[in-house]
Amino acid sequence: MQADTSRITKDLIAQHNLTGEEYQKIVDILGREPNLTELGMFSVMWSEHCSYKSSRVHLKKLPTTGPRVVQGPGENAGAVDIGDGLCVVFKMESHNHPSFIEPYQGAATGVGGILRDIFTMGARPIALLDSLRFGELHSPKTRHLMKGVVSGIAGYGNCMGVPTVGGEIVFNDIYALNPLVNVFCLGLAHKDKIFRGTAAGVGNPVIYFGSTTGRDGIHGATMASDSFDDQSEQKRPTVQVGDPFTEKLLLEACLELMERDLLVGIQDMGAAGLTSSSCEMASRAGNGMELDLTVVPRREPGMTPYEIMLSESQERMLMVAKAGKEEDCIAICRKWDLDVAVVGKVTADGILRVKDQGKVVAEIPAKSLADDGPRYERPYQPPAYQDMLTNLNYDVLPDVKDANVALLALLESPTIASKRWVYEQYDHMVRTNTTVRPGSDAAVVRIKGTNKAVAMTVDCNSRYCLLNPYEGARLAVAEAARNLVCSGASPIGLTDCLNFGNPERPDIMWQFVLAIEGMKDACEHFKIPIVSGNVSFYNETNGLSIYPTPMLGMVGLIEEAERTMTQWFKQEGDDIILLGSAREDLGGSEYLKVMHAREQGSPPYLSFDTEQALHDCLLSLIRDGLLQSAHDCSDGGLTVTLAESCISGPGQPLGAVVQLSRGRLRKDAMLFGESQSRVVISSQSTHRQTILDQVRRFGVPAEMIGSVTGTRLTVHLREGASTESVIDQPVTALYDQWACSLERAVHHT
Amino acid sequence: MKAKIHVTLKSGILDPQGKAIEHALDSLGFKHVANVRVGKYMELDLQEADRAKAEVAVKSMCEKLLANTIIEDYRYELTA
Amino acid sequence: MKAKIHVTLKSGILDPQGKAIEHALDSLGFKHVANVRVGKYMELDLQEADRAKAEVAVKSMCEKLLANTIIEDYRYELTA
Amino acid sequence: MNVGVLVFPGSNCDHDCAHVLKDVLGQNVTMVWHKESSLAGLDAVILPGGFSYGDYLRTGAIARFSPVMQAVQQFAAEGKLVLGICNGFQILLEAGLLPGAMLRNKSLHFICRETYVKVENAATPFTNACKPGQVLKIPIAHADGNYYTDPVTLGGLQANAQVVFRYCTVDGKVVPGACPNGSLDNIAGIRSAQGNVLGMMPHPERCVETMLGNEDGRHIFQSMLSFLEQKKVAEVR
Ligand SMILES: Nc1ncnc2c1ncn2[C@@H]1O[C@H](COP(=O)(O)OP(=O)(O)O)[C@@H](O)[C@H]1O
Ligand SMILES: [Mg+2]
Repeated sequence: MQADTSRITKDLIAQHNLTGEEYQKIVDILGREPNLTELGMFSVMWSEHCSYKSSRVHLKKLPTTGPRVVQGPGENAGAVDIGDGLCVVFKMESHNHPSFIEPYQGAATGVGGILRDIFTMGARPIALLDSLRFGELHSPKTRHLMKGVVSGIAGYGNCMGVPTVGGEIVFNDIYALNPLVNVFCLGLAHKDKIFRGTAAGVGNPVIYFGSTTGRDGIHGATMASDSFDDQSEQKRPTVQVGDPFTEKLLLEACLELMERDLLVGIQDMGAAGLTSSSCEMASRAGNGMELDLTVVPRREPGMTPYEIMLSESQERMLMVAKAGKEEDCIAICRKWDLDVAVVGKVTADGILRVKDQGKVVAEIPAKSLADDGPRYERPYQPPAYQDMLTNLNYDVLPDVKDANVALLALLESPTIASKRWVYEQYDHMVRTNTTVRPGSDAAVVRIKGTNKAVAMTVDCNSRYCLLNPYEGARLAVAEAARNLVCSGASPIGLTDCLNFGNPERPDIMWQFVLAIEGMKDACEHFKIPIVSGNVSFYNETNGLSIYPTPMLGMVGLIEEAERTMTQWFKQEGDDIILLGSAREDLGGSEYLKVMHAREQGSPPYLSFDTEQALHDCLLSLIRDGLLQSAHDCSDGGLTVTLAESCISGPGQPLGAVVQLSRGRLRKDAMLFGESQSRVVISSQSTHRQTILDQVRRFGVPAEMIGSVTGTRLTVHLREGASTESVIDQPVTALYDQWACSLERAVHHT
Repeated sequence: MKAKIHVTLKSGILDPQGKAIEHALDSLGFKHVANVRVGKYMELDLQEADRAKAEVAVKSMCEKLLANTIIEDYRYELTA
Repeated sequence: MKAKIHVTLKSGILDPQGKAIEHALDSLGFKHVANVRVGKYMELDLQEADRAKAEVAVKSMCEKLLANTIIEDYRYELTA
Repeated sequence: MNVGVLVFPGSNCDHDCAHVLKDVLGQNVTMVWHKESSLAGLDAVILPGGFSYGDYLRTGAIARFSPVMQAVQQFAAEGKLVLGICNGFQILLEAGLLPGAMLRNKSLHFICRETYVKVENAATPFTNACKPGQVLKIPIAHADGNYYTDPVTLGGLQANAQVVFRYCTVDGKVVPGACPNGSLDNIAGIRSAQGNVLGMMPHPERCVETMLGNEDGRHIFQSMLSFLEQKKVAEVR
């Protein structure tokens, strides 16, 4: 062991975000004091980001199995069988903190990281989706962040030739100083050719390839496990710069390596770089590993072992080759102009042993680093203000006077307005699979060589989660599934990205625990396994937490790609039918926020059985070819859904005349409330009876509410014997408001 | 007054573009080239006769917009 | 020897990036700015002691690769 | 038709082009790695879209020096068909096989959307299946598609009917508002003086199948096929 030069002081331990007990545990494991390099390695591996120390005990509750699951959580990404010998491999990752510090590079490297997670599994990435949260666009800082993030995602994804086919964006000032950047990626692989991050086979060579190692991103993992304060901008040297060109070469090289019989295991160097990839691969195989840092390709002179082990330089990979195949591996890497070096070998003793210039500079049991990190059952308790949030006296809120005004205001709200300004910057067509482009409930890509298609959506209403984390998480699962079903797909798997505040605060932990419970119940009910995921804690700035945001990425399968459905009306004269029924669900609605500046109340009611019946019914209607369009009611309620059905298609907007009966509901609840389990469908009138009969068999409430006609959206509200026209707008006016307002807000014009 | 501004990547920050150009120059037969770094060069006219004021303005432009000081350094010259 | 190379759009060619920066500066309150032009600045090391030879090399790099002379001008300096 | 699809480091529409030609149109496709030096046996080559060399320095600037580009020069000189799409067009410009250069889009953004282009010359190997003035709907996806050339060259292009596509409205009006990127004269695609080299920014390979909702791109490939067919017939005679 190299003589220890720097003494490990209390300050050093604190700087590494380790507690006194955690440090003692390290000493116990090693049977001695660690040196600085070892301290650094423990610190990154035992960070919240890498060790899931606050979340692990709760994540275990989630359902992760099912007949289609090929790979559940624990690997770089999850995998789900789609038949024909194929599986889809998918995962979602956050890059929130780096994107706040440097929006372009932060978002770009976020895309780079999730892509590597997918292609290390042997899957070619075929789709990306992005889920974003920013403050309101009146702030110049927010506009700067948003422009940077969007062009960062575009810059990386476009260059890689992976289409960004969908996403979602919500604006709320709670995210002003802590934006969220979550990126979902899906790849396609042969079911029997999935690669895993394992260092099996004692004596096998360990090969480093990709980009060179520099000083960038040192301590990225610990940064992602830290809250922000006004000093954060000082943490800048940790910013990493992405090189999508090198990543594209890395992708092609990996897939070529995997096509040949050369590899035992492979893993990308993500957070905690060489440290995490080496110890995790060794630990999974129950082996050890010896690394020689002297031969690690590097960008800068004078790098210390500490820096090399902790660097988070992008576009790097570690593979364990079959003995004797190293030359073949090296040749393929060279063909793709990548740096490559044999940096070590697999050993039997379970120790990760790191050498530099012939001296051992770190010696740690791989399993202790990778898996024996601390685990906390952090205390949790609802915040004192929770009741204030949910108790909303509707009597003090006057009912809507002019619903036209409210509708236009909602369509203008950037959260609801068209996201075209964003997705036109993304190449969403490359690879020629995108059969439903951004702009419908879910994105759909066909699977070449089969009749199938895969639908994807990312969803989370974080306001619902704030008001009731359990219900909010259930609602997120239901909405995601409903978006898939509206596209004609059966949900087959889920990934999550759980963005929360500081887990050391009992109120935040309470949000987290309840959200997990909600996801668990919903996933069990709908039989949708969670196959991968990510937790991002410490999303707070100056003590203010973001809303709990358990972002979901859900994947569905369409067996016959021709039976794909989109959300917009298709043809003059078609019937408009509403499936599902309304309740007094104004709590947490976008309407309350936009028109009454309130984010209060109880989130909408959800019955699993009603929702499930709706899904079964809708899928059967779509598979029978009876529908022209299907669009679920979400943000903005029924009226916004109708408007979007009129204006969101690729052609000219279509008009509609609709009658609704108000029942005993408030007018605003009827028009803009966000009652769940509702879908607006349109169909040719020749199918009317067939549809209504089928719907009845599924026990789903249905009402024929109008027809597609003319150039205006007109909504009549019937109350007893009288009828009132509440909405009457030319669809072109609705379109202009909806289509252009995001761009106007971004450019502040 | 005219300002000439150079914005370059901080040393230690990855310059993928510079790397690609170096590679290309090498394969074009320029074998003795190393450390290619790429930055931005900007020129602008400033309607401001007072040198000190112009200097304050340009510095502030660089800090606020022209350079991303997280990853870039800048320098400028003023000429009449 | 070190080469410092400036590549700029030919005058008369619209520079949308320059325009955008001008606009952004204006909305940041820098009202007296005009004619913003954006170009590239490159630095490279050349293992060549002979100044004349170095000059020939750099000129040739610019002509062949570093500038597109349809739309761009270039100039360079050599320093020891 | 024996068609080669060139693969540069960073090409990313190479698979798409190969898919259309092979799986949809049933042609023989060879993927040609950029380090190869021969294009023997091919009737046509396609330089596909993507980000060759990451678009670093300038789009297409580095790729034009790939070894295969010498063979492409030769191939073009022999009158064989060369089609550059998007990044492929940019490479052809940098290589001097077509005149002009690309500037950043006026909006400075990458833009991915449907565009309409008017077939200004239907008597080319790439457009003979179109009617003169026909409007095609073909998507674009680029950040640097703002075509520029000097006035003299532009005059020459116009005089020789080398402008093959111009961005237009859905009903065929060539007006500034229909131009997505600021291109001079709404130019979306040009051919060489000899006529056998075409560069275009829109991506015809993205719209050849009903499943994708648009088949207008088929005209381009169909034209190449029938041109080669006729040539073969002529040679036999
Ligand atoms: N950040 C984004 N990137 C790409 N597409 C987006 C983004 N945000 C929204 N979209 C697209 O805009 C459409 C509307 O989004 P959204 O209102 O969130 O749909 P829903 O309410 O059905 O989930 C969807 O097709 C979505 O994919
Ligand atoms: Mg929806």
